[in-house]
Amino acid sequence: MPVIEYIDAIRLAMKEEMERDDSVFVLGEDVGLKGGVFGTTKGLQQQFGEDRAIDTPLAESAIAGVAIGAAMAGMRPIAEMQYSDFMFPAANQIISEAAKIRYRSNNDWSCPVVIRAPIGGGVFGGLYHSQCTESVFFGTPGLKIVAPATAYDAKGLLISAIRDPDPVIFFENKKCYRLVSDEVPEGEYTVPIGKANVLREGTDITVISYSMPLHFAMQAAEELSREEGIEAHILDLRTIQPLDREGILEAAARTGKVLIVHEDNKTGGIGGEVAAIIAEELLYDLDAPIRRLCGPDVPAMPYNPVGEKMFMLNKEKLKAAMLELARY
Amino acid sequence: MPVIEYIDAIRLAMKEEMERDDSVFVLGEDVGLKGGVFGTTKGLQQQFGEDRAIDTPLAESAIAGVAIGAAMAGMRPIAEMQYSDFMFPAANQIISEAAKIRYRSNNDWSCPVVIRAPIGGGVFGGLYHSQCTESVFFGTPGLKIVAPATAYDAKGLLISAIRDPDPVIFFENKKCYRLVSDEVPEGEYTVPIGKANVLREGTDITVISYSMPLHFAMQAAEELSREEGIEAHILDLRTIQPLDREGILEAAARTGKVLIVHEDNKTGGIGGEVAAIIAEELLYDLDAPIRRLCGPDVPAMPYNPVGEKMFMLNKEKLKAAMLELARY
Amino acid sequence: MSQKGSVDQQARHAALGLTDEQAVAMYETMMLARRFDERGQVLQRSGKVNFHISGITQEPSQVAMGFAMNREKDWFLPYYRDYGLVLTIGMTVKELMLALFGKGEDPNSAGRQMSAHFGCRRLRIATSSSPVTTQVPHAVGFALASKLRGEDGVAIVSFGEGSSNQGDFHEGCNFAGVQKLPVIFVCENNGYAISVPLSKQTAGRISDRALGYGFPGIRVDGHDPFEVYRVFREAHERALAGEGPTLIEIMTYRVTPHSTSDNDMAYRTKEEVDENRGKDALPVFRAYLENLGLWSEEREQALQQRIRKELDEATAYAEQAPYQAAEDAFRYVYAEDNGEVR
Amino acid sequence: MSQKGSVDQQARHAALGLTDEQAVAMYETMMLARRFDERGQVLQRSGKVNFHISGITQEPSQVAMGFAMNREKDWFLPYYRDYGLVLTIGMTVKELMLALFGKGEDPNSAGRQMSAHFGCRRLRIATSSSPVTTQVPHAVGFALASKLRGEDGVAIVSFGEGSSNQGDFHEGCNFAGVQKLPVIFVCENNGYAISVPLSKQTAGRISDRALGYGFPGIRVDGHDPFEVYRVFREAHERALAGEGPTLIEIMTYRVTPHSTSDNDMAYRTKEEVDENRGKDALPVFRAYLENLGLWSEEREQALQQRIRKELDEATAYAEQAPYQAAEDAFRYVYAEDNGEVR
Ligand SMILES: Cc1ncc(C[n+]2csc(CCOP(=O)(O)OP(=O)(O)O)c2C)c(N)n1
Ligand SMILES: Cc1ncc(C[n+]2csc(CCOP(=O)(O)OP(=O)(O)O)c2C)c(N)n1
Ligand SMILES: [Mg+2]
Ligand SMILES: [Mg+2]
Repeated sequence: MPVIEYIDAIRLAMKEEMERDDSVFVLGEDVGLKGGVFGTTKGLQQQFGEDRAIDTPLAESAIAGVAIGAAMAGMRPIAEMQYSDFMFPAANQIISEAAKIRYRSNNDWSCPVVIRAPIGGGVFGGLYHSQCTESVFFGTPGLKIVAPATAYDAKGLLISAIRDPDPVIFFENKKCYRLVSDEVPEGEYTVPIGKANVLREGTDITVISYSMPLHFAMQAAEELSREEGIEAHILDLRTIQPLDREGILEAAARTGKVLIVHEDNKTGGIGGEVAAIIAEELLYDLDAPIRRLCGPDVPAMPYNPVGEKMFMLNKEKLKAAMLELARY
Repeated sequence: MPVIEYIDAIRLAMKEEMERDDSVFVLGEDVGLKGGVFGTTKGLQQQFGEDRAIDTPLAESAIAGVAIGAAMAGMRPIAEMQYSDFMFPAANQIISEAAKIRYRSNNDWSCPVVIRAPIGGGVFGGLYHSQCTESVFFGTPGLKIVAPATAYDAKGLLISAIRDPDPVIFFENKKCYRLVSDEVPEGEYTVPIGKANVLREGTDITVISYSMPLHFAMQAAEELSREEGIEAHILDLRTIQPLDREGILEAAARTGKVLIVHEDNKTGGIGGEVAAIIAEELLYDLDAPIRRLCGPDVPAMPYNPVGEKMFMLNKEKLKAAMLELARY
Repeated sequence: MSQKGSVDQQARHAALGLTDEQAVAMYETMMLARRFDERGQVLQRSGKVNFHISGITQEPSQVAMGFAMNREKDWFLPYYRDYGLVLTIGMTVKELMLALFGKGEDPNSAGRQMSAHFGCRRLRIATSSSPVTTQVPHAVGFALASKLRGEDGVAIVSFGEGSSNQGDFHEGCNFAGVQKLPVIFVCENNGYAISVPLSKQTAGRISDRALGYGFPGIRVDGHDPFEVYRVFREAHERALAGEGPTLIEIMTYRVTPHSTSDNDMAYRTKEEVDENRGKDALPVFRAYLENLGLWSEEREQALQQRIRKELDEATAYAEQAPYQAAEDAFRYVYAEDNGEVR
Repeated sequence: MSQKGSVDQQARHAALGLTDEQAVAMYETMMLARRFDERGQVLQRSGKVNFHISGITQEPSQVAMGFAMNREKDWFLPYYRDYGLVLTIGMTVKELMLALFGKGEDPNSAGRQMSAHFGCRRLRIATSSSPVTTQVPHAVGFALASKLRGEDGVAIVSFGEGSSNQGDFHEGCNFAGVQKLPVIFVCENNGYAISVPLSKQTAGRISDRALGYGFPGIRVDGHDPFEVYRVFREAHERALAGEGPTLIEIMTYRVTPHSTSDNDMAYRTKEEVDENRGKDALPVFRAYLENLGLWSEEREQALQQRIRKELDEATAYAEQAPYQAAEDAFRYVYAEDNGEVR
């Protein structure tokens, strides 16, 4: 199987779905001629024309809102938000509209839109090009939210998202774009939305995470195994909403010691819900308090390297937290 | 001490602060001549003129954004969102701007704005006049969020919010407006932001909540005491952000059995974070799994009475959950 | 609509390509909308329903715009006062009544939403919400879908003048202008947004805004339904010809309080309301038909009887109809047959 | 700016009420902005800084608008290309350089934000963010504060033509129109929003949008700084006279890639860029001063030397200056002396 970059996996998913289904199209700022500011949509306008890779005006509420209208009309739009930091102007369209269309119409209408938005820092993007905005949209029933960590999942989940009959927010991690490469089958396959995935089997501690930090967790786990004989069990949530409750409980029960990790700031993040689910269902199986390792509760990541490092997770921070939990 | 309605407590806080400080003014849809769709700002335009009780165009992003600009210029604006359901168009101004102004300018600028928004259902308002939207804004560092349950707290917290040097979202419960009355001192006093309040002392179970559902909890607690001899300890968070960690841990430790209650839907709600804090700090003091009783995970509350009842909390639902926990 | 000689008047609807039957049908629909609306108010006052929001005196233009559209091919995104429009394009009084009572059989939302939140796939009416103006970009999306699929459907979307000050108006109009999409933006300017008068909503003219998006903006007198029909026909033709969007501002007046929850005497005078009620286009339309011999007192009485019967039956039906069951209120958060690959 | 006879030309700046010294100072500031900007590009290419965003060829109008404002009383909400404006109203090259390097002493954000995110209370420059157009309602809020306090400060806010398609542009302009607030909305129309050309941003003219808000909209040639100065003076006078807002669209062209992260050859041609670079107003401005005997080759050389020295010193200083300490990065989420009652 060819090894490809995470960003190419995303691009290929769009390209192949656009080839398969005429109703799939992409729209967003700079997604056409330029192929996106990261290059994610490169070549799509050349292959499919201006109508199916639409350079829109600089207006996120319209990007989302027009995509929602087109989705109601039976199309399968993929709306790109240039950075997840810039999707708040579209919050009303996403939360009040996309999420509620099926419910409020009692299943008469649906809104099969995909909203792609890059999350994550470590790219010297400062306060407004680094944010993880998933917690703002998390907890809005009617939305599905995915956040892949690998190229394989990125392609498979994006294809699932495009085919999904409901709105899916696809949070791709910009730090993964070119840093993460793995084996990706040529052609079509899907990764199911709503299913977590065990990345590593272990018996000492359980790490639950999603997106980029999983790579730090995997590296730290290898080192801890080699150096300390500590075996971490690592669960990739992959889908943030709906959460895979069973997958979470199984992984937590496996070791009885849980560390939840995400780059989004701690308070109000996905980790709180994951911890609450475990505290609700598995209290007596725990051998340690449920820990969370997350971004600090500051408004966003500073631009300067010292501030960025303070905010970002990395292998060392993961390793220290995992070791501490293992020793608890 | 006079007993007044919750809505009057809110109105009086604004009126008295406007009398005290020329820089305080209110703006929003219908807040002027009409005095607000609920009557919350009644009389303010008559007393303070059109410039200090401003009927704005129908545009929430401008209401928030103009208020933010005026706050940066040194004013103390109170921006009213007609329903919290309609504050999403202002999400970008609130999350990207108000919350980050002090941090991004390294303390050079500040944004002392208050954003008032009515939450809650049970008023036959249907999907878009009943929502609890606090979880969308919760977890955004830089914002403070309060949600009073009593007239006393409503007045005292609103005065604190107006005087606070940072942006405060004031979630008032529209069901409380005229259903809740209690003793409120005449004239000025404050209730501190960030401090929870024990509404009822008890030894068997701990209920942690905020806003309207506390009244159901109090009623249920009285009945459980009378009928079953079960004594509930009830904590009113009052401030949702920053959460009063100490207050939460103390209340949880008091009984070792915790029920968290809110009307906002369960997944991704404040309750998840509260549970996570307890699971992080108090695991070994718990005698039962941490329970949550919340709105169901559907997009919003239906209009018809059957659907509304299905969604809404009430004394019976609280009582059943409290009893079950006590018997655990 | 001015009273001219009958020859001129004949010229009016005929000159617009409307048959006599269509002119009569327009009148009947306006009256149906009026009577439904009045019934809604009565039902609310008598405590049978919780809420009603009225479009009274806005119906003549709503019906005119409905007649200018193609019910088989176009997409409709009406706003909450558009009873005249939705009745024109096929929603029944019974359906509206089910929505008013919030009953399970209501095709708009099964009673999940407040009434007047229109939506019905069968009638090509997109589901609508309460936050105003969100439907404007949706309409642009429907028009874009038409264009991408090479279909000749036009999207029509309406909203109040207050709502035209939301960002979504601007973003939606501008997007449609760039893509030259087949969409008609309709501002029903009734002078108030709840209590806030036009002068506090904007210092400009809504119709003038089209200029900044590169397409025509037209202001039309809502008391002249034939003129309303004419500008909509033209806009529809422009849309089909690939010439892009049109913004139409219909000048009207809200004679009722904002909704049954509002007391309008807190912010305007009875004199102002009465004066505007006097401009009602409905009796003028009837007189126009009568002058032409297309209508008579007998036909009027028959119509009123028919409508009353329809309303009575619909009311009785809706009143006894069941609410959606509690367990069903949990359904349709997501598609129920949602497999992994479809 | 056309080359006319020297008498005419003298008439130009003098006729606008600008002294010779002011005209010369305008030129010097334009040149300072240009050289700073070029240095920013060099520093990025050489890997000394991560990022730079350029305003090259937009500076002449930025300086002109700065000269039309009152630095003591007005409020400034510039956007990221406005080096010319912020240098005119008092930001120093050293401060800009500290921001470019993201150092702790940077008054804009202590290196928390990317460079070109201007903000400085001392200079009455409001703090700005990256999401475009949010500053437009803020400016309206500053103007409202002026009005409420009876002060005679005017708010000026700039943004690109792409950004003018955001809802916040519409909502902010409309609010200011209703309240007749002292605010000047400035669209620096440089033809591109990253890769998206004007024709895909809007089918209308930005300046025409003012009509729909009830205030004047003016399009002005950005290659003619005196004309820019004139329209801003007029707008400023209107604002102070209580006549409300003005929208000014400055026609210019972005000769650099969007930022150092962009490769513009993916979406436009070198020919197009070169042609526009040829329209640069800076050498024309110099020739104007020389024709009048207000400038000379010697003064030019002295200026260039002074600027180079200032830039070198600022670069050296900023390069060695410390970053904000890691523990300080947690500060100022909220006010630190936040008591309960203040
Ligand atoms: C985003 C949003 N804000 C506020 C409201 C509350 N609201 C409902 S209707 C209305 C006034 C609408 O006025 P206009 O657009 O002129 O339409 P009209 O009701 O006059 O027909 C308001 C403020 C809402 N529904 N949505
Ligand atoms: C809300 C938002 N969406 C997207 C971006 C990314 N972005 C930064 S600058 C820019 C283009 C701005 O174009 P324009 O307004 O014309 O200003 P110019 O850069 O041309 O001066 C874009 C899309 C952003 N900063 N904010
Ligand atoms: Mg209106
Ligand atoms: Mg531009």
